Amino acid sequence: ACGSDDDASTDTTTGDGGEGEATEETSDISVAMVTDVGGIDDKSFNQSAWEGIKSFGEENGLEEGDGYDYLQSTSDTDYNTNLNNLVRRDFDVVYGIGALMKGSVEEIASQQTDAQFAIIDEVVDLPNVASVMFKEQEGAFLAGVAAALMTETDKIGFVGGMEIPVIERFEAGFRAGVAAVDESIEVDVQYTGAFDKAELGKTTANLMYDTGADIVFHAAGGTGNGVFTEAKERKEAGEDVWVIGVDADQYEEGQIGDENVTLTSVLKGVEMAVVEIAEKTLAGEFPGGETTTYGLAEDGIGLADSRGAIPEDVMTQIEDYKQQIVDGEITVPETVE
Amino acid sequence: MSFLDVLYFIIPSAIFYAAPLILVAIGGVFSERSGVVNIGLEGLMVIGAFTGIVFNLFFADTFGGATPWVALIAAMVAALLLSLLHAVASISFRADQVVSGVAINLLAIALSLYLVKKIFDKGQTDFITERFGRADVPLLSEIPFIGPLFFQSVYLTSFFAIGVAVLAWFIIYKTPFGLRLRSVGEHPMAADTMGINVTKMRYTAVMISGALAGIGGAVYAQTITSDFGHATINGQGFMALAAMIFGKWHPLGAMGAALFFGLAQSLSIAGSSIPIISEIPNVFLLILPYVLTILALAGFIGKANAPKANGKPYIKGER
Amino acid sequence: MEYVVEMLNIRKEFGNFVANDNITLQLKKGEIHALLGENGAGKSTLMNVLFGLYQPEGGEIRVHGKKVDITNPKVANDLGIGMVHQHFMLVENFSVTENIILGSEPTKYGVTNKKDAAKKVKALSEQYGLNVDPNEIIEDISVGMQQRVEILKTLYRGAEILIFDEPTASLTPQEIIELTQIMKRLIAEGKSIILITHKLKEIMEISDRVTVIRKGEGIGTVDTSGTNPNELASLMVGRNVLFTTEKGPAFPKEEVLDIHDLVVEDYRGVAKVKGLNLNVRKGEIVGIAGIDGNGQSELIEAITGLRKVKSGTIRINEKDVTGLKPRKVTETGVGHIPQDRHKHGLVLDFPIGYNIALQTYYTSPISKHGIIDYDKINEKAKQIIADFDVRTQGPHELARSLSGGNQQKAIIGREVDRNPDLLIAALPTRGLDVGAIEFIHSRLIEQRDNGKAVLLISFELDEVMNVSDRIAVIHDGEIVDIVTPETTTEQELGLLMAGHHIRDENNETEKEGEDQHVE
Amino acid sequence: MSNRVTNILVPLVSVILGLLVGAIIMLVSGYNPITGYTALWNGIFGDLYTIGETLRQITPYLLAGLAVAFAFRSGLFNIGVEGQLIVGWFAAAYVGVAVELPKIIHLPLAILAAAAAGALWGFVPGLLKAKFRVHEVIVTIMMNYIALHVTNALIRTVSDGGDRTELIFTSASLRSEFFQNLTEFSRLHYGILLALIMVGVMWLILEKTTLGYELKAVGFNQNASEYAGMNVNKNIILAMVISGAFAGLAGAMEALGTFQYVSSKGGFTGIGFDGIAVALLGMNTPLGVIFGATLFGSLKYGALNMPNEANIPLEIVEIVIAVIIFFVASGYIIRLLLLRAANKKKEAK
Ligand SMILES: Nc1ncnc2c1ncn2[C@@H]1O[C@H](COP(=O)(O)OP(=O)(O)OP(=O)(O)O)[C@@H](O)[C@H]1O
Ligand SMILES: Nc1ncnc2c1ncn2[C@@H]1O[C@H](COP(=O)(O)OP(=O)(O)OP(=O)(O)O)[C@@H](O)[C@H]1O
Ligand SMILES: [Mg+2]
Ligand SMILES: [Mg+2]
Repeated sequence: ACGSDDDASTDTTTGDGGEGEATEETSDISVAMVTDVGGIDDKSFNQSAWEGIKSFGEENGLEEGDGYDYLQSTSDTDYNTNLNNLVRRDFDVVYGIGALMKGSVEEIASQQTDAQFAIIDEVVDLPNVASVMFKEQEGAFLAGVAAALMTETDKIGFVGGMEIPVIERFEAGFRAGVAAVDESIEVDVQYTGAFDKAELGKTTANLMYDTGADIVFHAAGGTGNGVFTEAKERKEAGEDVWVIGVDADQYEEGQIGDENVTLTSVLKGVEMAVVEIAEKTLAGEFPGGETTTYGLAEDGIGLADSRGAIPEDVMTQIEDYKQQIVDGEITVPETVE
Repeated sequence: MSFLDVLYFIIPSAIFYAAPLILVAIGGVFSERSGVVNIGLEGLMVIGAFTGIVFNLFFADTFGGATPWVALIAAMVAALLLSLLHAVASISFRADQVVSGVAINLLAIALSLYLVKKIFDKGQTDFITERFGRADVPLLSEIPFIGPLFFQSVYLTSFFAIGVAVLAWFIIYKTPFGLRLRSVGEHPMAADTMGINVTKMRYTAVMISGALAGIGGAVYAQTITSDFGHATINGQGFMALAAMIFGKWHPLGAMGAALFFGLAQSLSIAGSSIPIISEIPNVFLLILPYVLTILALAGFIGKANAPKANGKPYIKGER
Repeated sequence: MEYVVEMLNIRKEFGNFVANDNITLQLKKGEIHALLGENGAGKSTLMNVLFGLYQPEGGEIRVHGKKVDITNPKVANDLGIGMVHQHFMLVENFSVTENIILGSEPTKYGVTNKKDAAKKVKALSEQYGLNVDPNEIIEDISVGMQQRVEILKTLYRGAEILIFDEPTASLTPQEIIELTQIMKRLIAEGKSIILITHKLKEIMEISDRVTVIRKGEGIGTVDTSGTNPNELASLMVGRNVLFTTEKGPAFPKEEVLDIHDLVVEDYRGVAKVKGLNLNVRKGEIVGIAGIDGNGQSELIEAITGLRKVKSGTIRINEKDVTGLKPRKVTETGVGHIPQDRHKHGLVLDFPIGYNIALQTYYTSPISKHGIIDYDKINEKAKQIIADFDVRTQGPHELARSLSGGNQQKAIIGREVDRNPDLLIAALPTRGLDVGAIEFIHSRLIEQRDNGKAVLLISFELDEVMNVSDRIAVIHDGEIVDIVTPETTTEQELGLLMAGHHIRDENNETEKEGEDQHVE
Repeated sequence: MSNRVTNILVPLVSVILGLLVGAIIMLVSGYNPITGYTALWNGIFGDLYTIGETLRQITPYLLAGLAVAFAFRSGLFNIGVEGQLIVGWFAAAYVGVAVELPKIIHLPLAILAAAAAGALWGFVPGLLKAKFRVHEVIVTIMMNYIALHVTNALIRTVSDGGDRTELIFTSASLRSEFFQNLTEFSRLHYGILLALIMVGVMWLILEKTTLGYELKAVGFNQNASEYAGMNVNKNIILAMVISGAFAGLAGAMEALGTFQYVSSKGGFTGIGFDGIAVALLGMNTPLGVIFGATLFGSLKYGALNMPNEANIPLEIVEIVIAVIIFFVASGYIIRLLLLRAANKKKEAK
């Protein structure tokens, strides 16, 4: 791996020495990641990233700890330290998971020019950083199509966490998907201003279902927990309501007894992206300085198995849209105009 | 949305939002009425939420539909035990009560997350399967107007919270225990000369606050989040503290304040569905509940009178 | 003769300090037994031992001849011992009844039975002629009334032995007379009383025997009939003393304070000062005599800028100070010894030195350009502590831990040292022992002799008569008459204070001051 | 035993007891406390880098602690430090990105902006307390949420819908090449000096100025303060404003030192709330705040190394911190025990 014991003497200016050295031990590389405040079990991208790291590690017979590992951050001041700690432990690739880590990856990567980094959901323009972006809007588009085809009330809800670009990509794609099916379907969009206020998610979903929506797509992290709770309660009371999950397959969250309120989930292939970078590095082709964008075409974005909630004929229509996007016939907008 | 629709949405949502706050704020009323400041409410809620969820997960098979209720008892006991720590510090050890409360808050979240990691080997628990359900109250829900406002698809826990508020009012203002409790918070030395055991009263009060805060936390977690993680309880304890002060340390006042917070909160959510209001930038709706609270407070001229001996350790013979 | 209570060789220590050293006090059944001593002599401590608030380090207590161990006030209550404390033990926002039943509440199905309790209180109050309304809230009733509630508390619990710790310190003359009658009635009912007071006159009037303590040590017990005030005073301080205030004639000069048609409202918006006129000249002491609650507090607060003036004018040294902020008033040359030393007079958690600088901390030489020099504060404090005989370990001691008398001396030192043209002294000797009172009186007279004006507010006729050059009697917010001590009598003052002029003296039933708010 | 000695011993004993409790918990749950504490130690003092980072972590705690302590000394409980810090953070970052000026103007301007924003956020509860007697605890809690949402919206506006601002111009940065070279590229910045100066400022205000005298007097007894001619309302407002300014400066530390930008926040930073603990650990005195912030900052920062080096959940350190605070609060009992121990020793002699 890369020497970091002598990092005091490392030049701060960006050099591009990163790539060459990494290939020293091609047969055996180690990988580690820094989570954001969510932790490796946030049922979201931290979790999928960790699953990626783990599966790569296990596949290559690595030990947890030396071969692969993660560090959790308790606040955004911790990112730098955690990244640094992993670099010092000589991991060959250190992943920063989440857009919030951009600043820290940038900073550490420009100091530790011998180390290799990867960042998810943001672009860091440095030769020793591999950037991964997702076209969330494409997945959200399909979710919008599914919702529009499935709704019986012609009203659909979208609950966002904070008004930040990632979430707005979800909103934009979702709206576009719905509109592609039927312009007249109303999409009720609400931002709760937080990713951790389940009571707001619940009350917002309550209002949406009350005012006639029967499907709610959430891109709101922990706030989305409240959306699920509300839907489950309604399902129990006999209402036919649905939730579309986000980031990971949220089927489990929707389970009540034998029923389930999860229509489908928009999947973000963080796991796959993480593994791909690791494998490339293993092969001596660490994609430093590059930005890999995963969309429907790359299978980096998609819809989760609906487990029968979405009937076959609807699935075919969704597939159809998917194909059009992959073929470039439809370009999904990234922002709401 | 028509005005009536807005009302039918806002009122039940307010009650739903307020329920856990009411319980916790009343816990605070007991503690502070006895003269012990309790800003550890947040931490006590955390322990309650944690215990409630963990208990629920482990015993859902044993207790079935009754699990959430039994979990409340577990949460109550756990938070009560933690509140004892606050009691020992602030009553027996004459600690600064604010400091001790801060310690309780830090300890609760650290301890419960530590335990979650130990037990589940991850940062949050699984989802519970047995939750508090909503139901229509038979007969009452049929009443026009009143029915949909208060009795249709409601949580039993909301009635429970309101019941606790009324019961607390009764205990504090109608029973000898309440009289003694208040006397200890106003003038402990006077109470002492009347043969009242100040220490015992204060311990009891702090333990009641722990019990209620624990229940409040467990109600919150089992009706709203369905799991427990680092962000499950984040600030509700402080909102309860605010409700208690806003309500002038009176159980029904605290209930009113909590309902007011709920009202403001659901108003801000309903706002975006009301045509004209939805034109306003979202941030104004987001801050609406807090601004409303401040305005309401400034409008309620006349200061809130805290119990006189609140926050002061009782030392025999000191003047 | 049977002793109901015997405290034998009691010793009480606070840390290294011995507050009670080998004190013996024996109370006979049916007597009023006075306990006398200087401020800080250990009287309250001894009584708190008897009441179970403190545990003695030595000695024993017998009740009806039986040795007892009074571990807490509940035990004392059960033994029939009740205490009316120096600082009232009342919950201010509770009703009279609630205060009385606290700790032994009657219940009905677990609910406090306030109705029955109130009836019982009412009955008890009538039995002893206390005239207390069970439903009033404590903070709304006068100090005298509050004291009766304290007495009722002990009677309600069936006390046979009553301890009164300085009960008359904060009462008006009328209330003192009534209290004396109440005590006599209690004795007639077979109760026994221990009475702490600094007023030798009272001791001579109503006690049967006197126990004197000095600096924590028991000096002995004498029969009241066989002693006199001078002997008691000498026993108390341990040397021969004659407590009389030397005072020469006054030579009043130009006017310092001129109040014209002043109207002031209390916090509820009720007028308490109603068109008052008054002037005070250099070189004289004007005493304001009156029953508590007749507008004295509002008057002082209006003069000193602490309270808004509704109408009328206040001039000091010819300058209109109406509505000025307290600091502006102070700077025109006003000193103010406030009525409540704990509420207004001192920051109890500040060192006594800081407190002595409370009015001058921002002026040169203590402060320059907003920078404060604590060395200068301490210098000043040391000087005042020495000049005014404030007994304290030094300027760094917290004001809280000084005795009331010494706290008062510090306040007086602070105000007098600034040499104000007008010194307002409100109840300056409340709760102090005779020595301290004498000291304070002589300082007030000294101010006058230095050509300064002094406005003295007092509820005690003695004080007003001894110290003032002119006496303005206040009643219902107005000065009803101005008299001189040489030409008036206590009787006449009493009547004026009650609002009658000599002409309509038959009209005595008017009840004044009872529903007044006491600050 | 003299008072001064116990005053120093109490926190020391508390720290030891706290670590002891932590060790027991580690033992019970199957970790090796020695490994754990070694990791903690290395996380704090391991090398120059960690020392630099520890100091950096201490910096905002110093200021947040001062903010809480200052209000406390004036009889006010400022739970709003969090919100004041957030607006300060934003203000500093905004000034940092909005204009480019010579450093000598730019940096002070950004710092002042932070202080002013925090002061404004403190002014509101101060004014409401002074004018309407509204309890500052409720208002400051509400102001925290308002700060959070408002700054998020402002960040969106200034970053064209993004979730963070650009990096500030170096002319507004507190970063120090000297410190970075000294500490192997830690983020230690000149803010620590500013924070220490502010400790001195608070001490000066409280102990050397008439304003400080007034603030303390008002904190203890408003009636007596009014009697002494102080403007109680002015002092209440001023206390909150100064407290808010300290909190705003804590925000400046993050904006101009640690992060160089401000990003949308999903929740509170926690620094403001931790400031309460810091202040109380330090008995609300300026010097005490240094102790509190050092302890708090070191442990919090060092904790990160526990999962890294020893695979122990870092919550253990939070538990230790809570226990330490608990014991410091219970100083009375520790004093009593110390006194007894000392007496026994004397007797034995
Ligand atoms: N709680 C206490 N702790 C320490 N010392 C005390 C305490 N209470 C009283 N003392 C000491 O005991 C002495 C006697 O106090 P005490 O209150 O009995 O005086 P007193 O005779 O009642 O005075 P006064 O006439 O002013 O009421 C005081 O000088 C004081 O130093
Ligand atoms: N808790 C205490 N700690 C130390 N000393 C005390 C304490 N309580 C009382 N004292 C001491 O007791 C003495 C007398 O107290 P006491 O309250 O009886 O005074 P006082 O002159 O009657 O005061 P007041 O004017 O308040 O009635 C004082 O010298 C004071 O130092
Ligand atoms: Mg006394
Ligand atoms: Mg006295």
